[in-house]
Amino acid sequence: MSNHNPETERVERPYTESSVIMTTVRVVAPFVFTYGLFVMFHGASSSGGGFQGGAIVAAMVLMLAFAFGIEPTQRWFKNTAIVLLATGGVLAFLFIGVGPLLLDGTFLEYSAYGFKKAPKYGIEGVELGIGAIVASVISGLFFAIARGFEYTEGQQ
Amino acid sequence: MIDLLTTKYNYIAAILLMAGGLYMVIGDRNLVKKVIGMNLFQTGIFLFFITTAFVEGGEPPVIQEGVETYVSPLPHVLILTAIVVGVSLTAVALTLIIRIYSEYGTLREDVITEMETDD
Amino acid sequence: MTDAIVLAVVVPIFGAMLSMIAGLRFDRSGWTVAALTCLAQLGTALAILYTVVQDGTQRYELAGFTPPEGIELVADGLSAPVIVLVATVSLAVVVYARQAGPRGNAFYTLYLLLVGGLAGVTLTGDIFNMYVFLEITGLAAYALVASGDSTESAVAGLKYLILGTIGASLFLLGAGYAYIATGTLNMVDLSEQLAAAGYGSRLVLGAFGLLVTGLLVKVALFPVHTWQPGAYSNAPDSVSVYISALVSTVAAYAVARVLYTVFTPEFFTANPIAQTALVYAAAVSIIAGSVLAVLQRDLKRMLAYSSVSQFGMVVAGFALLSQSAAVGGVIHLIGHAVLKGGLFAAVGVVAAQTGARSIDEYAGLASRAPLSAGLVAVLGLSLVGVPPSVGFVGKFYIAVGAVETGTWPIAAVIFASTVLTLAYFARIIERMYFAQPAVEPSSDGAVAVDVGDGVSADGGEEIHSSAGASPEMVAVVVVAAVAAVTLGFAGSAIESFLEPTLVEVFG
Amino acid sequence: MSDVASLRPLAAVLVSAVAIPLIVGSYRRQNLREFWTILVALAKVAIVGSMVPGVLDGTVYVTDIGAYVADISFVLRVDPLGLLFGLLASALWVITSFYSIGYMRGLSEDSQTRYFASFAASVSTAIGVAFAGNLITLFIFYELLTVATYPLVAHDETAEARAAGRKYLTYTFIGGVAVLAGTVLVFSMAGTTSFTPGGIGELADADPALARLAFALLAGGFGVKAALMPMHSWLPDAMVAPTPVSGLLHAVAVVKSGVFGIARVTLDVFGPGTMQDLGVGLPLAAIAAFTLLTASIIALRKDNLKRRLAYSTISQLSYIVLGLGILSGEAVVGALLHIPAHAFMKLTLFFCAGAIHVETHTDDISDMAGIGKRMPLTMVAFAVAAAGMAGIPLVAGFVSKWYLLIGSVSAGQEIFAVVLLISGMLNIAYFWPIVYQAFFESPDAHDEKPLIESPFGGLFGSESGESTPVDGTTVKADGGDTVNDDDHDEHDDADHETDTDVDHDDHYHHGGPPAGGWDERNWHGSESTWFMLGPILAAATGALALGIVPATALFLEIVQEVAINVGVMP
Repeated sequence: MSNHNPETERVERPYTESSVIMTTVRVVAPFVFTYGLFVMFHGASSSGGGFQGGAIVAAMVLMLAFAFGIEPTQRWFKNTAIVLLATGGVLAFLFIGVGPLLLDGTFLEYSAYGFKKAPKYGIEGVELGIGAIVASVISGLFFAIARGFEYTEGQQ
Repeated sequence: MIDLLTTKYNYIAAILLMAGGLYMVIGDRNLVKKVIGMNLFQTGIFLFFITTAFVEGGEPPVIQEGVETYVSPLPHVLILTAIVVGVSLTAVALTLIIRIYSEYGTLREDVITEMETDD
Repeated sequence: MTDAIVLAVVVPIFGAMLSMIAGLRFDRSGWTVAALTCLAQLGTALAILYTVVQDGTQRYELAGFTPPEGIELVADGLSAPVIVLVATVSLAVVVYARQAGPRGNAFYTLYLLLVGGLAGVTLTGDIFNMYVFLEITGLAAYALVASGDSTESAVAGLKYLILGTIGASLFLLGAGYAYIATGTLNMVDLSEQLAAAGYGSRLVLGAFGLLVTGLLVKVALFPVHTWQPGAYSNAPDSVSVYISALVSTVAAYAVARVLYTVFTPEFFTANPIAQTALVYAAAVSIIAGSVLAVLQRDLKRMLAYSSVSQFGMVVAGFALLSQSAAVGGVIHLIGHAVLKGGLFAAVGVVAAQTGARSIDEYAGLASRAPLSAGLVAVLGLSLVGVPPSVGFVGKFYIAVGAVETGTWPIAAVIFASTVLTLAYFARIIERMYFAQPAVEPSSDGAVAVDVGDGVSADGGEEIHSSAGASPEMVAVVVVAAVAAVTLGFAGSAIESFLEPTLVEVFG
Repeated sequence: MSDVASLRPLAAVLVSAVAIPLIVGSYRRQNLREFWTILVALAKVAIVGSMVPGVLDGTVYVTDIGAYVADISFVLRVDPLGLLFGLLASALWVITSFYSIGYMRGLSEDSQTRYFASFAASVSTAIGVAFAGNLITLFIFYELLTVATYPLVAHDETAEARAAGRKYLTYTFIGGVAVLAGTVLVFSMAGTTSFTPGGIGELADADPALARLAFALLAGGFGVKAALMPMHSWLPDAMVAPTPVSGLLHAVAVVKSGVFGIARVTLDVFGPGTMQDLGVGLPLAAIAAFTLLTASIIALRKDNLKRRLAYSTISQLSYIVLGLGILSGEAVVGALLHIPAHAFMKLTLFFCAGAIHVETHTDDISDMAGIGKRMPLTMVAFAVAAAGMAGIPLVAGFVSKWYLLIGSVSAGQEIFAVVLLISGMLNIAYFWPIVYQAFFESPDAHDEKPLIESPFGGLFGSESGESTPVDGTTVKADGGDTVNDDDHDEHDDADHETDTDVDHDDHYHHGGPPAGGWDERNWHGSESTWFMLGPILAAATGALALGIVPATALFLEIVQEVAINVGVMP
């Protein structure tokens, strides 16, 4: 919102704080986050998974942004954090997947890890990774689109 | 005809979505609407895919006690992936549109083409 | 060594993430990461090739699930050469981009993602997986095309995105049809189940039509090529080199996969019309692409239309369903990648050296930039099909296939394509060597040419650096030119390498 | 015949290719650059010559580089037929190299380095054409020859030269496509493309319609370079090239590679027997006979010396094709013998034309009255070669034409004998005036030449149908005048005007005798440099040797060997 050009014809609606919304969000947010994690972890054994869970977590970020303003939220959830979370998710997926190769298994063959319930933990790890990717990418896209664009010359 | 409408309505819906989407992509000059059309088109395909997974009398594909028939889980998984892909595509498309708008100041394809040839 | 198959896909994606993370701390780390990643990937690709040469086709089951339930990666005679091609070109373009580049870490992240996507399309044995990788490829390619500085590049990227998505969606729909008809998505399993479902079945026919049409959009065959000239010519030079060399190439490889592995020649025996339609579409593309290329004034656009024509040839080679033609298709696929990538690289070098981008500006280039002019000439003549270069070998095999199968009109078009290609390349060669520049270049190497719309916004940027072409950029073009000739002598080797796989297909 | 693996064929091809980087590398030092050219030319002729005794004893030298495409080897074989062309090309390259140096320096041409490099490449590929062991290898070198000679044709960098280059590329590449198509057909029918003296056996059993198509494609494709009508028109246009190039194109490499290709196709691919069965010899001979007469008649009307020689070439090449079409033993011998015979004679003629151009900037025959005084040795050589062209005994042309005549009569095709005789007379008709006016007339007193100067038949233009018979002279890029008699119909006059504006004004002046007539030069070579005179005399001597002592001049022996191998001679 900051680099909004006054020349635009769009009507400027300054952000107003609403204590009802802020309080509600403050209360709900941890539960939403937990629910997101729950959905991610459940990818291994029932319906659920990283995509859905990640989307829920991202929804929480969006909710915070709407309640407290996009700027403050972004200061809290920095671009660096988003990148680290996204790449970290992919890397987690890759490492968990490549791990069995070192143990004479094939890619993503969790049972090669050898410990009890290895496939379950393997899938959960991967789902967490995917959740991190989805959550961070959606938040990142949201921030990117919210940022809008800068006007250049030759504007009509 | 009625028979077709009542039994194959899912296909008809999918086809309508796809046709409408394709029409928007081809016919509409506005770039954002083109992207919306593209999304509609994809949605039609997703719908088509998902509805084919339905098995008469099937339950959701989560293993439960006392359930024999499940609907096919595979299309859901696949379409989930496809939806993610679609979201990413839309995001990239919107990013590009933002850039185009900031450079040309318009979203109309014909105007942009005109400006490009004028340069 | 079969782990190399999965590593060939995983390594570039890993590299992409690394480049992104490193980008948070170090501004210029992208190139190093990309170079190392591509080097590693080349290693895996060579390992794949070696294993296939030694032990034949390799199948790799992911997560220990056996196909058709599990997803598998396949390295056979068809995919092994393509993965080596992908790895080699990727490394070469990274070298090229060091100086020519977009330089940001974002560029290299997208680039490595694209490499991973291409490797995935090449190696996958599952049709839905192929869709996913096609879309990864597409996504990265759209973004890369749009990463150019010029205003047109964003428009070209969006156009590419919309058409590419439609193509991929058609492919997905086709996969859906095939899934409904058979209940499987594994390619080998599909081929059996499709046969069981009956080749006359409308579902199967629909699946064929949608899958192939979707892929042909990505290959950019006439008349669904419209995204391609803009994308090739408005992208930054390094990106042009890469996507012209690989993106359509891998899509054309996917066509071969779908034709040979999924539908098998028996499908075409049952439905001759399908083959006829495909072959004639390819023939039309050969002619139309050449005609459009002749009309162009901008060199990159001309090369782009030339690809429309050349891919017509490749698809014709695959669709003729004769073993010779298929060998020719693969050789031309590889050859065209080397030649067209080399040509785009050469165009970038010339632009960096002299600022020339339109055909008119190439007048007298031989005296200004003799080495570059020579390289353009060698690569161009190879594309025309002057023996013993690789351009000739592919054409020869395809022609033999056309004659063997008795498809005379196609044979005529293929033979004529030499002259069609000559029609647009002779102009350049003549201008470079036997014409005087219309406007003398000023002393600092920049060219003050006022020819039409030749120099676009990004052309202006190049002008300031007369020594803009680094030795490694030139070296990449030299390697391409040398490869164009030496690969010409590899025809028989490639043929014998492909033989086991193709014998399986054609019986 | 026994095959011997040897690297000599490969060495013969590569030796001049090796010279290219040397020539390009020493572009700053003219003398060194020319030294490389000469050195390599001599090395090449030595290598080729070293194989002559072996080949005559029935040895075939083979370099097999391995499978190239579809199990077809990339193979070089020096058999008698290949040796015939290879020996000719390498021997004449030596002569042409010396001459080129004299010519290029005499005119201080631009881009000499490119010229000499392309020249070396052309000869390298021509030797490749000669030694190719199968159709694919032949095709490779055939196409490379096109590419290598293109810079020579377009050398002048004028609009006219570029147009000629374009035309040359277009014609020869279309021809190349036809050759490739024919090759693929042969390969798919016979499963091999290796040259087999007497023909590939499998072709005899193949589908006759396809076999005829293959023959038509191959003969037509090679026919483009052999300038068979109606595919000849690139050749006169290519006359804008420097004269040594014309010599190379006409006498040594390009057109001869086309003719040689036809010889390979008739003798070693299809073979006389199969050709008889397919009935393709007669049409080929008929086309050749038509070309032969028509080109001779057109030549009569050409006032530009090089163009007249060009049409003469078109006509003479058809002698060779005619002999190959007739297919009787003597006809084949005559045809093949005409390859070197014509090469020596035509090279002499072109060198003379070039020498005249360098020394006096005269290109038109009508300006050459009395030039024998100015350039006595040159014109004597010219007279000798011209006599040979017409088939006067004691010069090379007589021997080959004699064989051709006997061959056509003994094959029962007397009509072709009649054609040959008529053509002989036409040859005299278009060469004799040149010789006559050179020695026995003077610029201010010479006879009318109604055949050239009046409208043809009183009504029509010449074959190009120009609408304005005499509208003064337009100026050619290479400095001479040309009356409007040239047949480059596709270049309009605007082209010519821009030519002269652009460049080459360094030697742009009107040719013809200086005021006061030609000055007289002595007979010791003061008329020109020995760089040019030497090659002229050498080539003329070669033509005489072939005519006076054909039996010991090597080529007849080789030709007879070929004829025995393919089975048309006992």
